[in-house]
Amino acid sequence: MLLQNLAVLVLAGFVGFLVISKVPNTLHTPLMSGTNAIHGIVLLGGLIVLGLGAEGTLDKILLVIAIAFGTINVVGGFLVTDRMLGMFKGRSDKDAKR
Amino acid sequence: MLLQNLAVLVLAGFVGFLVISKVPNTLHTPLMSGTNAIHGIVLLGGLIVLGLGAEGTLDKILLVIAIAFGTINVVGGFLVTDRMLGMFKGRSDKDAKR
Amino acid sequence: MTAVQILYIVAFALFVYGLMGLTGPRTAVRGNWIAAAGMGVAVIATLMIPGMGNWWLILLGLAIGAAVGVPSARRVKMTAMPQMVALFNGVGGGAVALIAWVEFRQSDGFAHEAAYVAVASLFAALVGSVSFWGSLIAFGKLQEILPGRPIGAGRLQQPINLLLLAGGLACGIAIVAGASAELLVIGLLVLSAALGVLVVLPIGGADMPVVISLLNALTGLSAAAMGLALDNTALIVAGMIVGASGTILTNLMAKAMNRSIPAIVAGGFGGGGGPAAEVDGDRTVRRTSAADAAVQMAYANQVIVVPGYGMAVAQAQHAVREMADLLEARGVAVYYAIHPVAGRMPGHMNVLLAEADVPYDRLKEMDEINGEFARTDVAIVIGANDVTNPAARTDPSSPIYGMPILNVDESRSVIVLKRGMATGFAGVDNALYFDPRTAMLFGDAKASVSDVTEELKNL
Amino acid sequence: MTAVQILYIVAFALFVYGLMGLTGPRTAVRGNWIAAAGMGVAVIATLMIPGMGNWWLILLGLAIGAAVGVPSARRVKMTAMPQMVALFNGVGGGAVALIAWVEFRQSDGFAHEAAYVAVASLFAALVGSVSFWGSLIAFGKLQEILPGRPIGAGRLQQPINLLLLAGGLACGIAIVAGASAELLVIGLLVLSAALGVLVVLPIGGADMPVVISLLNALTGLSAAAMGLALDNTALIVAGMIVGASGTILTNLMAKAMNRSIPAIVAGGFGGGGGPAAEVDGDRTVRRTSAADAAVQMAYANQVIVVPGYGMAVAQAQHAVREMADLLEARGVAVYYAIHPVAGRMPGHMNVLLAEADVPYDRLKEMDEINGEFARTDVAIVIGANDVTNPAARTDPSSPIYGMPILNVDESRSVIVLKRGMATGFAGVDNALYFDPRTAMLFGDAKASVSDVTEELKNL
Ligand SMILES: NC(=O)c1ccc[n+]([C@@H]2O[C@H](COP(=O)([O-])OP(=O)(O)OC[C@H]3O[C@@H](n4cnc5c(N)ncnc54)[C@H](OP(=O)(O)O)[C@@H]3O)[C@@H](O)[C@H]2O)c1
Ligand SMILES: NC(=O)c1ccc[n+]([C@@H]2O[C@H](COP(=O)([O-])OP(=O)(O)OC[C@H]3O[C@@H](n4cnc5c(N)ncnc54)[C@H](OP(=O)(O)O)[C@@H]3O)[C@@H](O)[C@H]2O)c1
Repeated sequence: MLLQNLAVLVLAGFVGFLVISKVPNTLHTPLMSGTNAIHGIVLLGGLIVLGLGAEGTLDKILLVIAIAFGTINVVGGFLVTDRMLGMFKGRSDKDAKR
Repeated sequence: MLLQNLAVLVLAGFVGFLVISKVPNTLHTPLMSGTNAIHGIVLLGGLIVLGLGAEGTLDKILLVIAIAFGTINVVGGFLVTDRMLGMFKGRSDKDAKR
Repeated sequence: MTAVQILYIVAFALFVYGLMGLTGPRTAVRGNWIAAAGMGVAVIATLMIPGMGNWWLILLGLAIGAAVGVPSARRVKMTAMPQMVALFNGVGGGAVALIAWVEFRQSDGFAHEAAYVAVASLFAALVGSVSFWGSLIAFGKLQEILPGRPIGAGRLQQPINLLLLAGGLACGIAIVAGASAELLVIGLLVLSAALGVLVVLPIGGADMPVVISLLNALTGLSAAAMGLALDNTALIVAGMIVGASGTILTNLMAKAMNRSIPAIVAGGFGGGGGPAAEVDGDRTVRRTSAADAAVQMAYANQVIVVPGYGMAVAQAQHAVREMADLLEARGVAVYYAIHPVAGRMPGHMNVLLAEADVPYDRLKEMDEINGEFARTDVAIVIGANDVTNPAARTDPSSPIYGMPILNVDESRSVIVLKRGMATGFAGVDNALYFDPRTAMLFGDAKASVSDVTEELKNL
Repeated sequence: MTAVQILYIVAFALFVYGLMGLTGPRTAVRGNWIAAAGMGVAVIATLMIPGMGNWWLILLGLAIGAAVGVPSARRVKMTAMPQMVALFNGVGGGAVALIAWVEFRQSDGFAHEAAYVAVASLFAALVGSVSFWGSLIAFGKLQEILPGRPIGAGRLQQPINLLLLAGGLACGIAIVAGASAELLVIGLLVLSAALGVLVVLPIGGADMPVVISLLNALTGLSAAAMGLALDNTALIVAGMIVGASGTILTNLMAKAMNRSIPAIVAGGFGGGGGPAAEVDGDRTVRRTSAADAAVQMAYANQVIVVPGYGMAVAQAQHAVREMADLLEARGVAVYYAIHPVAGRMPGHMNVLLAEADVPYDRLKEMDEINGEFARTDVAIVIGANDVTNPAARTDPSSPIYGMPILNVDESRSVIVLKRGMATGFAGVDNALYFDPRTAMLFGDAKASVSDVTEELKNL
């Protein structure tokens, strides 16, 4: 299990590396923001630990906060990225030629 | 197990896709040859099935052939690729600027 | 679990596909939504895991998150985006740290778990906590709640940081070795929080984008570690993709401004302009007026606008656009020279000028426009400094030596708009200002540009 | 097993890292060896699996493979590389098919295995067998053991192929459903062998590089399937990487010559030149002699050499180099215009000219040189046809319409070296030859170039 997961980890690292290596300067900031939204996936961790039966009030409070945090990260991240990219809309055709 | 392997499969597919998508025309043929060498990895399949105790003469013969085939693929593939690339040696600096 | 796993694979395939879209201007908007769809799939898949419960609490958490996240993302001003990204990144790291803490509590200090679960969880807790607190400080600095200048303990800084890190690691090792006192995990969280704060505090406001990118990568790595601990493929893949791509991105950003990541994290450099001193000791600068500048440009054939951090500070982009429109109406060709690290985040100038509806074909990247300066009558530098500093080409002892710059000094005349003689981000003098072909128009960029615009209207 | 798994991860990391190197000219040689090192690691890791035996047989297989592979890779001529790659690819596919067959025998028709093991193995067997036999046919055609022209059953071709595929699939489904007669797996192998042969036979020799690339991708996929069946990470990753990258590569190659993969696999097109007819019905061409051509070039300022498939066939690259040397000694600027799909494989011209030690900075890619033709006195076309055909720009009904071409027709005069008036790969006439500025020098390219060279020496 762990070893399979390590294989997945290494491959995902290569994917992350390869996907970024040809991005134009202009898109650095939206890209940072987009990847930022993606790590909001930690939300799943909160869902799993809480959903599969965490006990104790403190633990539950902490997990609700964690889920809220993760959700802020996800929702806010994607929305902000979209707003940034919206700035480039309509202008993108020229740029795409490069 | 299978599902983990599927995750690995999908990620490897992305890696393959991403790694190739920015290659100059000139290198298409060496690249084809290089990836060709890599799938010689089927050799491992032969090693495993034979090594972990295949029985019967026919099966053993088939596996020895398979191993030989895989080895040809690997060894020949890497050597031919190296020869092709050797043709570009010393000239590569100019090219790298592009 | 099979359906969940398959949906996870679908989810991360969407992430990767979306990210691939994000790297091209034409597909970026769609790419972002594809990645968001992937996130939706991942959440739904998780909620489908057999045995899920605590539904009301889950809903509560999701609702709070949405209620906070959506409006803040909607309302934030374009120029405040960097600190917003920092904040979103921070809460992600905070979530990881909290989950790791709860995991510790639920499993009696990882007593019945494999060692790797403990190691991965504690790594996630440490990095998540650093990321949370570091991001908060970065936010505070960019939002000007905290002073932007470096705040540090000088030579003691590094030893203190190392001590904090060692303390955090020691707590972690004790837990992995079998200790299960909750104080240890709290100690780990607190020490790494202090580390996060102390690492980011001494970093100048100007280096913040790089630091945010670094913290972003760290949060990704902590998410991946959490994924290993929970044996959750979606977390592993998504976290690691962000970790890897964030690392590369940080590097690209640092490289574009000729800085190294260790140097930035070591801090102390890049505190923004020193005190303003209108005239330099021995050399003198030539001053000009808005009226003169207007005449000079109105009768030029070609004008290149060189925007920089000062234009962002002054929010002068709309005024600049208006000025350019007037010039073009008079038949002057106007281009914008965009240096990759002008401003304080990559693409900063593009975003601002796009906001002001500057036609895209007027924006020229450095390589494209550098040959043009020699053919240009007037280069008007609006709040840019380092990106025009010829020392980058000529003075090997300069801290910016080797950074590619805009060849503003090749144009026939240069007008520089800034408030005084203060240095820019790198804290070095700019010989351009003492060039006989250069004239300075002192004052806030927005005010100066508006003045020039008025004069143009009256011509 | 832990060590094996970790070594596998190291191995595929080396593959990816090596491939990343292979995509850049400066790092390609090293990248290839890094990938080879990864293969070494993978093999060693496999031999470390606990319980391995049959050592002598394993050694025997490895030894035979090395004894065959090394010398054939060392001795093959540069121009025979495509068929060599086809052969190496084929044996890879053959190995997969054989292993799958043995697996079937060892497990009594997958009686005690999960369904996915049977499915994956049979997929591997089918695809591997197609790839083996298809590659053999491709080899035979390129090596001219088989005729290069398309051999097919005309309109019956598609139904027959579909029938073979359906038969193979039926055998596979029967096995998965529980049947365990060995005849079924042999049937599957034989039917897919026939499929491989019949699919490749009708494809013209000229489309072969694309087909080889396609078969390469298929072998990769079959290796990945075998990896799933054997639960072997190294096989899954390496196979899938090749499968995916091979698919992209095939697409890039097909696109570069304005063809679609389905159209190529459907076959029948691209059989190479039609029968030679020295003069076209109503239009006439102007002929020239080696002596005239020599004079024309010797007194030119700039000459562009446009090499094509004919230069490869005639093996004229060394002669061309010699001619260019003489011209340069007389002060003529000589460049080579490299069309991306000139010849019969991507980079074909680069490889040949590099073999003849043409300086790299004389080779210009299409985009770089196309603007130069208008400034060029003589363009000498050596065995190229389609890549110079203006119909690609002007005639929407032409099969090559839309393909980017070299603007040879813009130069002040054109000399075309070919044997007759036969068409090129695409089988279409070339209006260039009827252009009043064009002169034809008929004959084998090598002989013609040598003649010109002799004349140059005598000038
Ligand atoms: N883009 C990125 O990703 C990024 C990230 C971090 C750091 N950096 C660094 O930031 C620098 C960017 O160069 P730059 O040329 O854009 O900026 P800069 O070198 O920092 O110079 C900005 C100039 O604008 C002037 N200014 C400030 N406020 C102003 C106002 N309201 N009106 C008019 N002028 C004003 C300042 O001078 P006065 O005070 O005299 O007015 C200052 O000299 C580079 O050194 C780069 O390495 C870039
Ligand atoms: N590069 C690739 O990856 C690739 C792969 C597959 C297909 N293709 C296709 O191949 C074509 C390549 O274009 P191309 O212009 O290089 O070649 P071409 O259009 O096929 O023309 C080659 C010409 O060379 C002449 N020739 C043949 N043998 C000769 C010899 N010994 N001496 C002198 N001339 C000889 C032939 O005319 P005569 O018979 O009259 O002498 C023929 O017209 C394109 O259509 C492309 O799409 C390319």
